Amino acid sequence: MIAELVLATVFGLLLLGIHRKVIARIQRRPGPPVWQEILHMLKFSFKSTWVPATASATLFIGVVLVAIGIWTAAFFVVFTGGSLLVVFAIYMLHKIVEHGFGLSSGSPYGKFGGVRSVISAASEIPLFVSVAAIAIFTRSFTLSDIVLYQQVHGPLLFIAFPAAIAMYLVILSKMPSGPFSIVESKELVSGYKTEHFGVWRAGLEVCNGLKTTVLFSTFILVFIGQVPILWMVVGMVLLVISLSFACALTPMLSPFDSVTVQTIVTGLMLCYGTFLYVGGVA
Amino acid sequence: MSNLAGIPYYVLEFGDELVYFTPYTITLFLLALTFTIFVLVSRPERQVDIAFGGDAYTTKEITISEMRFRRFMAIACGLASMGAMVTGDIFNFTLFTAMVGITNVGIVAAVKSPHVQNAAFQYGLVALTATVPLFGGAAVYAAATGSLSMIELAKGTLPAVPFVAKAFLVLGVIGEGMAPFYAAKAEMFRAPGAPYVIMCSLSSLLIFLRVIEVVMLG
Amino acid sequence: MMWGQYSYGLLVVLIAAAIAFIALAMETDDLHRFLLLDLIEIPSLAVIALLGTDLAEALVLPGLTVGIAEQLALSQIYCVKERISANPVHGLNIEVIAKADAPLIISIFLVVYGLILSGFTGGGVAGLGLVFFFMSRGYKEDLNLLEMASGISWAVWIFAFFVFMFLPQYWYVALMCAAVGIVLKVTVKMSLVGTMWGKGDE
Amino acid sequence: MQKHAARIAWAGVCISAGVVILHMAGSVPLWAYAAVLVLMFPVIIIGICLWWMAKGGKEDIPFIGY
Repeated sequence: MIAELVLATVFGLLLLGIHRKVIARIQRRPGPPVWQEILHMLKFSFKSTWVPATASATLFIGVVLVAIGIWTAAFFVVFTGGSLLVVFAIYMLHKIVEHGFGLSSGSPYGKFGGVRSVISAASEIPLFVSVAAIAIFTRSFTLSDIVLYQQVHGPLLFIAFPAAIAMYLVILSKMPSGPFSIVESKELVSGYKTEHFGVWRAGLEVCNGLKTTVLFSTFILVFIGQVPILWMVVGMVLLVISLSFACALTPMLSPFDSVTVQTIVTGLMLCYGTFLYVGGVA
Repeated sequence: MSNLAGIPYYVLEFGDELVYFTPYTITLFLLALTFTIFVLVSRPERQVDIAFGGDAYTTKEITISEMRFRRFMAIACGLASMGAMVTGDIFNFTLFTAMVGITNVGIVAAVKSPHVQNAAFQYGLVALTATVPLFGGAAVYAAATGSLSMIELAKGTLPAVPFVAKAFLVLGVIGEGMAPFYAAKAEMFRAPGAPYVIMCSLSSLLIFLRVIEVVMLG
Repeated sequence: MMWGQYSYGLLVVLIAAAIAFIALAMETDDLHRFLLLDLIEIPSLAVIALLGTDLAEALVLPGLTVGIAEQLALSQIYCVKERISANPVHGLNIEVIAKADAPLIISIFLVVYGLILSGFTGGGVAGLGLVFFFMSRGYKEDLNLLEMASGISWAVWIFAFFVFMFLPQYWYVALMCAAVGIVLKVTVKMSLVGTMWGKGDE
Repeated sequence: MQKHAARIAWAGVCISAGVVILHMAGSVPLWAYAAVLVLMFPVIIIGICLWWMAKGGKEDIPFIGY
């Protein structure tokens, strides 16, 4: 499993590189090479590193370890076909990681990034409604059961299309330079990452790579089902390209607009969930 | 939907008090534990204030007595959220949730900034009103099913839990915790002392995650 | 039938809660809103009390405690927020009861009645008697003894619980220990409230 | 500092490798194996990075936006 873990990290970083490249091409820039994010991670890991004088050292370092740890756990849950709820609990707890990154350094930019991250916790709620909608169909939260259900009934992408859209939006809100990525918007320098440089940033990059792979593969497992590994890779690349279009063509929303849009999506998803529940679809 | 988000690994029966771990709750529990340990061993950061555009900056210092009080509150908050993660009893869950509400106020109460004080007071008002649906929900659970034990509810042999009870429970948890639903809680996070302040958001997120599991039972 | 009665009771309580919520929403002054919260707290306990079983009694007490704790915390914050400094209070400033025997007699009556009742309620009644006594007399001794008594009674109470868990055949001893422990504990705690009130003379 | 980091990284690698071998031999269940990796993976990454990071540097105040 260690090999898979490392591969997943590298592949996730590659996906993020593709993301940057596609955005650049859409905006008619040359853009960095697709392996730029991997080089980035390596580059940061060679840099000299210390803890800022004003930081709360334990939290400053500990949160990096927690960031990698929770996504490693999420990777194993997806890998072994565990409970979807655990994956999404970890997804929500990533908020805390962002919050910890931002606040632990004492930097005002990091602090604003962290506070914005807390405000935009509304973005995670559609996720739970979409998970609930899926569970109404499959009557189970374990990924292996969901995969089995799709082998019998066909992909959930067609059966529960609104749930797929909601989860797509949730993934979109975690992509860099997307419409909802207010936590890293440039008026805050790099938002919550501002003060984590050198090795700490390399750790954060590892976490981001792993996170991307886990989220994308969860999306494909939940809405398309178990496919051969090659098709899985193709699916993830297609997913990242579509996300890049969404990111490249939309402006970044202001924090309150971002929360409003996410709240509206949550409301719509709640209506859909109630409709499924009351209508007795399953 | 009677599965407890995975099979319970371990059930500890202590009289009629139940403690159980599933893959889901153990993940949440370990995270609460990790951050409580961080609170225990870390010192607060010195928050830097700058005038944007200028080059003057100051760092905020936290006095030892203030730090002690806030650390105590943060640890209490961590313990309460750990309790809420593992408890197998609906009423205990609501009590732990209410306790998280109190400690969240306590964590920022010692901060001398009027802005934070005001946010904490407004948060406290909402958290206190949220105890009505919270306890009410637990009471309706007991009235309708005759049991407050999550293990019993999960077996599916009891009468169905009315929708209003679940709605009350979720409403109460949202009132106690979720930052996006009211700005006062997000404002509280401006307070310096990151390791402690982070417990506010961690505990409310964890409790929200747990209530999702709770309402799926029965 | 039971369910019907319960539903009606629930309806009445919810209407009460709704009225309190509307009042809270209309009020803008922070202090008034805080006071209104007490009105909101009561229905939540009433919902539990409506169950009318001994389980409900066991649930109301922690609910009450949590509610009081939240209100104490909030009132502290309110004081700091509004920069309200300590306002000295000199016991119950009524000349008649400061010297008379009546407070003593009433207190003794309450304490004896509380001891007969035993348990949490008895502790409450007995404690009320002591609160009244200390408040009217303005007690100024050091409180270490009271605190120690409180600690020991709490330990007795916990010990009784362990007997219940591990040696259930000695339940009667445990029951007595718990009853005595809790009656002492609540009495002492409440009398501490009374001395806190009277301490302002210093 | 860097020597220390190297030791930590190596310890992490050894523990993980040991668990991998034990898992293959069938004496460690999957969940324990995963739990050990979840703990060790971050430690190994940060340990290795701290080991090969560039020397020098003194604590500084955070980026204050000149």
